[in-house]
Amino acid sequence: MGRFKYAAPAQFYPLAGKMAPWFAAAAAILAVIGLVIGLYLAPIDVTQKDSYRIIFIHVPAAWMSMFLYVVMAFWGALALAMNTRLSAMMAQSIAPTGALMTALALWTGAFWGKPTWGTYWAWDARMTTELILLFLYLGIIALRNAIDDPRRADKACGVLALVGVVNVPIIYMSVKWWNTLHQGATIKAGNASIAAIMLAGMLVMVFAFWFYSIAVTLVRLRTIMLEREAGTAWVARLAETEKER
Amino acid sequence: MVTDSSPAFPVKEAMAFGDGAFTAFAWALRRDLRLAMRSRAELGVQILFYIIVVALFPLSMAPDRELLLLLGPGVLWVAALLASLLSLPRLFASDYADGTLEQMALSPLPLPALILGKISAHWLTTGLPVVLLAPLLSIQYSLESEAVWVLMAGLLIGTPVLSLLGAIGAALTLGLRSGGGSLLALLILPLYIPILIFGAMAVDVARSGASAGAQFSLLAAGLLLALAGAPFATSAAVRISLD
Amino acid sequence: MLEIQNLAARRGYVTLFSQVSFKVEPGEALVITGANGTGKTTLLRILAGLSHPLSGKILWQGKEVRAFDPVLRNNITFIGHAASLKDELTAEENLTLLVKLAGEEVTMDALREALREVALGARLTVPARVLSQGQRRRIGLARLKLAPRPLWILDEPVTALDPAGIALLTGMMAAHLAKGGAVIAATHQALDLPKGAMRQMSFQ
Amino acid sequence: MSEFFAMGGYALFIWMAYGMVALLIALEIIAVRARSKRALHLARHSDAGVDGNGGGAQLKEAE
Repeated sequence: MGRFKYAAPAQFYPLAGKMAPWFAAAAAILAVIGLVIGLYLAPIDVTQKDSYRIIFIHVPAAWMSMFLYVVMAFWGALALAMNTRLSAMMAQSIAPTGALMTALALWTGAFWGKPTWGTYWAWDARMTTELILLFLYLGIIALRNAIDDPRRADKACGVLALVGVVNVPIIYMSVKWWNTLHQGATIKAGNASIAAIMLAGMLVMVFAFWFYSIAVTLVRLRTIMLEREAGTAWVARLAETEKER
Repeated sequence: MVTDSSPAFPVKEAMAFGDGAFTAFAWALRRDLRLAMRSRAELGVQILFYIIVVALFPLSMAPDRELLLLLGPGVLWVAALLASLLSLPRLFASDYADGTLEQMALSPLPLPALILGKISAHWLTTGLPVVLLAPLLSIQYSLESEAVWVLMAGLLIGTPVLSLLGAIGAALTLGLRSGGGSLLALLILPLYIPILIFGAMAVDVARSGASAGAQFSLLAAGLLLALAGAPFATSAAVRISLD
Repeated sequence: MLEIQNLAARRGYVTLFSQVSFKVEPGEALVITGANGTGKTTLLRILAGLSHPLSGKILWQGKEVRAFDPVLRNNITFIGHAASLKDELTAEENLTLLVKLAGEEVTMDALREALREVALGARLTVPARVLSQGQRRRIGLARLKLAPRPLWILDEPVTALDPAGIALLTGMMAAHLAKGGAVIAATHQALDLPKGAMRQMSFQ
Repeated sequence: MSEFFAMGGYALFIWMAYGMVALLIALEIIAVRARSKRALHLARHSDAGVDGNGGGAQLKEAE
């Protein structure tokens, strides 16, 4: 078990380096296709006309914000249970992108809400949970920066992410219950029947966002490895080879 | 050389999971209550904080009855959250500083039980006063009497959850220099939101004549979940902070 | 009793020590010296099960153990730099708490007797904050007496003790070793323990 | 082309949304690349510890 702990970062560094460009390229291609479909090909919606086109970035960002939080909690749990540094670094590299996706979901949701509901913020159950999720992300990033020793930071953020992942569904339920009690069912923004082309556009964009997240997380992971393992031999060797290129 | 098994020391096999638990709980509860009594002034300050925060809100708006009635439960609940949050560093900070927390983590007694004892002492000294003061402070918001009972019941079930969840945050942020207080608030307040929602909602529902049974059962479920999980999460966090 | 194999530890980004291996048998005292910052305290905290090593194994009676293992918590008394006392409580209350925390039941008489033996007889009911550093350390010695454990791990046990205190400590250690106990201590002052029983190691 | 940008009168909302997504993603890419360059530079000139798992002091028997 001891060997595995050391080898993992050194072995995974070049592997991540190879994978990242492929994911980035795939994300770029899919994004272009998605934008063409979303902004150009897809017909206007019967009730919302063109304003619904924001769905092509709002939904992918919202899904990614939730998905990345669960993935981060998973890697954090693995780091806690197995005491492996690689999974802890993986969790650390996901947090900023997850927070970014949450912020994008909120921003795009607001600009979609204005033409549809007449206000930028409507305390809708999903949007409120998204806001609380942003606080959870920022809490983990703040805790990470507040702790100097990287190993303690890994474990502390692992525990916090696990506590958070248990609470996200509870928060969503409570906000939904609270929302329906006080406001009655708000009109569902996306309940217009989704035409096939629109669904295709959205799915393409979801994959684009997903591949983008993987690419940027892998690059950040390599950076974190360099920062953490600055003293080790494999990093010193690598620094030499990097210089020639 | 002396033989390997040293007769002079009673061979203590590792304690079975449960049996040390009650002694640990009682040890921590009695100890923390005695410590709290020794620094009574500090307790007084925190309760005064709760009273002042509750009194501030009416001053921020026109004191008409209808508005205050609507606002009362929410204000009392938010003030309870802040009072609990304010007193959380006290839970571990001094034990961490003087080395007693280290001895607790190294004790054969189970750490989660010790922590549950400390959390209970924290609730008795901060949560319970909030519950007992609620009727007095509700007068400022002219809440009807049965609404006050529902508010108190909600606080009685909800405030222990605040202490339990808060303990996790307090343990995670042990010994951190940068803004320990505000970091703790950022970490823990999102987790308090369901308790705030159901607690305040219970009073609204009760005032509109319906029964707040659903809200109470959810608060109770939250309490059970927190009781089952928080002591273990906190002891893991304490061990991480001591590393 | 306790064996260490190829232990390495890291503080933040710097590796403090590595390839540390040794054994401690009943009746033996291992004294660890070394300049400040070489990792003595970190090593002792790992041995006591308070912290995880970067790599390496710790064996208790031949069985591998991890940090906070119940076996370690039942058989080791660890006294760190801090005297682990509450300032608001009296010497008597503090000692009662520490002994109960160690899972021992002790009568008040035995407790007062132990306090007298460490020359704290007159200081029973005064808050610990009033006691001097040396007196606070002596409460730790009384605890060693009242909660016997096979292995003592002491970090700079001699600090703040006056000559009488040091004599008391070394006397207790000698008795402990004679009974088949073991001691691991990090210190700078020389401890006059029976030559045969003491081994010294230092960080270079 | 201009009616494409008009987006049926919702130009403000659509381009504010899409614009922010493009902006933040661009910023994140720039930030990650900058951090990566700095980390690489740091690695090349770092003297933190000799070898990650072999460095540090040794414990020697001193008679």
